[in-house]
Amino acid sequence: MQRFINNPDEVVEDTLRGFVKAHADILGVSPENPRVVVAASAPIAGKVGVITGGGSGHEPAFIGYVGRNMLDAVAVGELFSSPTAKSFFDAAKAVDAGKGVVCLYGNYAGDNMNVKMAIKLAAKQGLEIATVVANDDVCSAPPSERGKRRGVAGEVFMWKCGGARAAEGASLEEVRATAQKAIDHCRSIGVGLGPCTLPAVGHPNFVIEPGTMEVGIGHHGEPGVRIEPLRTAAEVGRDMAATVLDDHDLPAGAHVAVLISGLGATPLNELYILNDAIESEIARRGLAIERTYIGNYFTSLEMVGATLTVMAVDDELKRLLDMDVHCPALP
Amino acid sequence: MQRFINNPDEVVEDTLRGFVKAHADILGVSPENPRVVVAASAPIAGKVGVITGGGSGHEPAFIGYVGRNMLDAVAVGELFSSPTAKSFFDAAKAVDAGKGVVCLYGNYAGDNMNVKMAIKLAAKQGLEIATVVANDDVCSAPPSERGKRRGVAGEVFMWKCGGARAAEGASLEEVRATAQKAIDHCRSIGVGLGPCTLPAVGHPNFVIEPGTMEVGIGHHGEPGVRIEPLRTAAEVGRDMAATVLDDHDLPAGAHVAVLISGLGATPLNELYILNDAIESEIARRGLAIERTYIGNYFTSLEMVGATLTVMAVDDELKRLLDMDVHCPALP
Amino acid sequence: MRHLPNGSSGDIVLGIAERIIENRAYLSEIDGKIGDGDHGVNMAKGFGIAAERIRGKDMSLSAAFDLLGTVLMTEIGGSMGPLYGMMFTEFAETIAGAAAIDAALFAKMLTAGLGGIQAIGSAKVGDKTLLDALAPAITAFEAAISAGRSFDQGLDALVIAAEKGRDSTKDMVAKIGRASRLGARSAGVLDAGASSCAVILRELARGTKARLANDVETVR
Amino acid sequence: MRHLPNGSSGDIVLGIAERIIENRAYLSEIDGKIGDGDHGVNMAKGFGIAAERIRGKDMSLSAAFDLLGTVLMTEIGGSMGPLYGMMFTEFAETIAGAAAIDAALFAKMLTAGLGGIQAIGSAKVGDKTLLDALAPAITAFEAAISAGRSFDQGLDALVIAAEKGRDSTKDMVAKIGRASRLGARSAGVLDAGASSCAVILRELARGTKARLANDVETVR
Ligand SMILES: Nc1ncnc2c1ncn2[C@@H]1O[C@H](COP(=O)(O)OP(=O)(O)O)[C@@H](O)[C@H]1O
Ligand SMILES: Nc1ncnc2c1ncn2[C@@H]1O[C@H](COP(=O)(O)OP(=O)(O)O)[C@@H](O)[C@H]1O
Ligand SMILES: [Mg+2]
Ligand SMILES: [Mg+2]
Ligand SMILES: [Mg+2]
Ligand SMILES: [Mg+2]
Repeated sequence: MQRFINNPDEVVEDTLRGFVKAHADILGVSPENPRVVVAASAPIAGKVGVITGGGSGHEPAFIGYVGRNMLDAVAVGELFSSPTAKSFFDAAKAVDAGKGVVCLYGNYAGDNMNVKMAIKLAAKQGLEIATVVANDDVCSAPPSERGKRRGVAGEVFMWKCGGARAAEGASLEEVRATAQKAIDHCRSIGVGLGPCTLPAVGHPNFVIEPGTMEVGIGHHGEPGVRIEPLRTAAEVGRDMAATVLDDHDLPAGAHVAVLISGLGATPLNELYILNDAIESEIARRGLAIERTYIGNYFTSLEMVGATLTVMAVDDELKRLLDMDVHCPALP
Repeated sequence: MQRFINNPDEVVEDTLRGFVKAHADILGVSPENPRVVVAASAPIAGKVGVITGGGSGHEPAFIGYVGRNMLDAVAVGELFSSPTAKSFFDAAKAVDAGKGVVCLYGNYAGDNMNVKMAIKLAAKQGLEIATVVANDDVCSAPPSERGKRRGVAGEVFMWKCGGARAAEGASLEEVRATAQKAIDHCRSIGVGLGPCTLPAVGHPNFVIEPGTMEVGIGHHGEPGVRIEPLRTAAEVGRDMAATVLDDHDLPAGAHVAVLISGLGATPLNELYILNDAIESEIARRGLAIERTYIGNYFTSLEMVGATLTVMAVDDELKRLLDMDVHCPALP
Repeated sequence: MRHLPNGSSGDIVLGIAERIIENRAYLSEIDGKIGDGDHGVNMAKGFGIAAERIRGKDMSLSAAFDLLGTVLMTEIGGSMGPLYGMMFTEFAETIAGAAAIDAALFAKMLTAGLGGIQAIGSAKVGDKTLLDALAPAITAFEAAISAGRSFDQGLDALVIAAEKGRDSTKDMVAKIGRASRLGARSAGVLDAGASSCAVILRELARGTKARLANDVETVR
Repeated sequence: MRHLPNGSSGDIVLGIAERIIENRAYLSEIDGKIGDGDHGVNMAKGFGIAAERIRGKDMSLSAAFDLLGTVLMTEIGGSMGPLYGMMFTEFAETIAGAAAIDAALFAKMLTAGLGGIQAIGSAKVGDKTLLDALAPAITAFEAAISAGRSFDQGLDALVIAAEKGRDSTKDMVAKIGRASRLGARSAGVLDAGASSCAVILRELARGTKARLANDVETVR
């Protein structure tokens, strides 16, 4: 493992310490729970609290999206493992200003269970937590079983739109509905070229043979729909866009936002090379690209690969995407 | 090579195409020279033009720093190879608004030669190009030969401060002097854990044995001051900070800005782990950290490793760092 | 009729924690074959924290179950935190008001725990999870009691069925959780959660039997 | 006295480009041993583009040198673009006004080219660069002419010295450029730039000799 780490069992603690030092102007760790990151500004009077949470190892997700007009707090889990119900609850409690809290998270077994229990804990204290569960990963289940799909980088759009809507002063139900709309309008796909290693385990947690790629791979190496020979970026990008758009089925003329994220060890220039083909395919289908985000937005330790997310945007989502934010992970 | 590329000889063209598609609101390719990226806003009446240029493969450097209040144009070279004199000249010409142009670039043989010739070409047309040559890499030559040192990620601070000073309406000499001050106040160091491969060559262009690291490595794999066993992030971070600060020799109480950049394949959480140790060492020496930038700011294809840059900031540099920018690579 | 006194029986949970900690490496090893190899570590961490807080406190069984369940839910995370967390807090809630736990209440307690797990996870019997040890164990206990056997005999039936259930997971193909990634390759190994569940139930039965007393009314 | 007519001698540059393109693989192979293996590719790309634009144009030598130098400087980049670009544009500027180039002007031209390279690069003779072929070649040419030898004989001396200079780079340790990274390990191989320079000078001499004419005054 050619990596910058200390004790493999303390990767999350060490990451959080360095993260909070770097961004102390924007956020901090909750004094009550070292696994909750809270915006310096939270709670904001008259604003619905917006939180998320998930396993670590996806930096800048989830912690990097805490900040003004974005997330108010994040519950932090171990590497690739859900945070506790208590952390979700503490995150909600820390940002509640009496208007309720919405938890915008991804569809994973552990997260589902822990959020469910956090809701129970919160209800006992009269705190309402509404939820939206992201399931934008098209390869993780057929369209007929959309509820089974995993949440991936589309969560960034869900947070951005939900966070902005809350900043506008919307009600809990309005924020929930907007975040739900955002993720309903997202479709994503991942392609893996190389695995990642949990430091405490010390060897890759799955295999991708050199010369091959895994299409539809998940953020923890969940198997994709197929393994095929590694092709040119032009072909890979076109196929990623085609898969996502086939599932999306948008009318020509629809406006979309595009997010291409590296998985941790893929350099930016390769994401641009992919984007060339992706945007060509999107344009070929008569769609108009409103805005493109390219970089490491939602990663998987040092996995080699990339994800594509396409979100169909209406006037509301456009307005919310355009709102200024001040968080570590967004420009 | 588990990478997203097409023809290995066309990596730069493909990257530029995808890059410009993604950021068409901010910048475009010069209609006169496909190897020049120009801000949509340039030239700006009454403003000194600010340009740079260098080899490709360091994305988001150099192209990602084109935008409002930053760079007006960038000359783009082949992978790890200087742009032509003509591209430097065309970049200058494209952004000149009659107040002259400053070229803020790094100390490499090819770049020095090509900029020198661009100045000659420009002078023939009555266009004045002032220059600042970055040499912030402490391990590339002893302090007594600072002029021989390479320019590395400190260039980001040089561009930020120079670009902001120009945006304030300063004269050519004022912009040059401020950019010179910024880079004079920067010290950087790189640590490499894994090599990179030029796609056209097809095998790594240098070797780092597993279990070792190369301290003081350059952005193209130029050899460092020593190869040593890979240690904990806490030790590596502390040593990076110590090396840079020993060279810097700042009085206690001085204010600094910190930039930690991954080299392409190092995940963000590891940079945060490094930052924990780096900020501790900086604080231990009684320095105050004004602002920390962490991410992939100046990379080397898919090299594994990181660079640290510490810039001492006075009131002017603080003001310039704080100025809003709108470019792909900066938050 | 025989009953388990609630007060002062918290030490049963200490015994369960000891068994889990003893089996730390074994449970991780099983999980490593088709999972990510952390089951023993996860379990030992949570049960260990709870044991520290129970030891020397003279707790009721319901209080100890509640403490253990709460530690799992609030400090462990992942999947096991909520799953076993729900089971033990449901155990606690069911017996909370009772001074004595007879076989009927014991069965009710087990069933509530099973319900808690199923309410939060969505696994079914046959999916190769801890349910494959827990569900048949409860069925066997209830069957013994309704067939007129004693509490003691019911507990013996419980342990036998739990271990048989655990063993039945060996040939199953995982339908849920991390191991389900492997499809048919997940067959041939025991399920880690079913193994820890059998450990828990055996020690719960042993501790219960050691404390069973005759009802005052019955004796009189 | 013998001279090289400037007008219509642009084809000499075509010949140089042909030789460079022929040696594309060879030059890259040499560069690959201690550099990054692209010297032949870089050179062939630049000289090829220039040849395309010269072919069939009936150019003067000065115009052709200027065109080649400009292509190198404006379309090649890296280090070779400016270095050879400076050399050829300096050649062009020196002979631009002259209808005929005699040995003295030829020497002046070569020296201006050398000066152009040194003005822009900072290498010295002995650093294991193309200067180690170029500098001794110029010295030999000037020595031959001042010793009263003919233009033709001067050109022969030029070629011999250039190739001797090229061979001398074999045992040198690189002091500049990419190969200097290797320190002592850079010895034992020819320098790529010195090799291409020797190729250029041999073809320049051959083309010049083939076009040498007697001065009108001298003939009369
Ligand atoms: N939905 C579920 N319901 C019941 N048990 C489950 C469920 N999901 C997983 N399990 C159990 O969890 C065990 C694995 O636990 P553990 O290794 O601690 O967690 P993880 O899979 O997150 O690493 C499996 O062996 C299985 O018995
Ligand atoms: N400063 C310099 N002055 C003269 N020649 C140089 C200088 N730097 C490099 N060279 C020459 O350049 C040659 C390498 O050229 P090439 O491979 O095309 O460029 P690069 O080194 O950028 O890959 C070397 O063999 C050497 O002769
Ligand atoms: Mg696990
Ligand atoms: Mg496990
Ligand atoms: Mg070379
Ligand atoms: Mg080269």
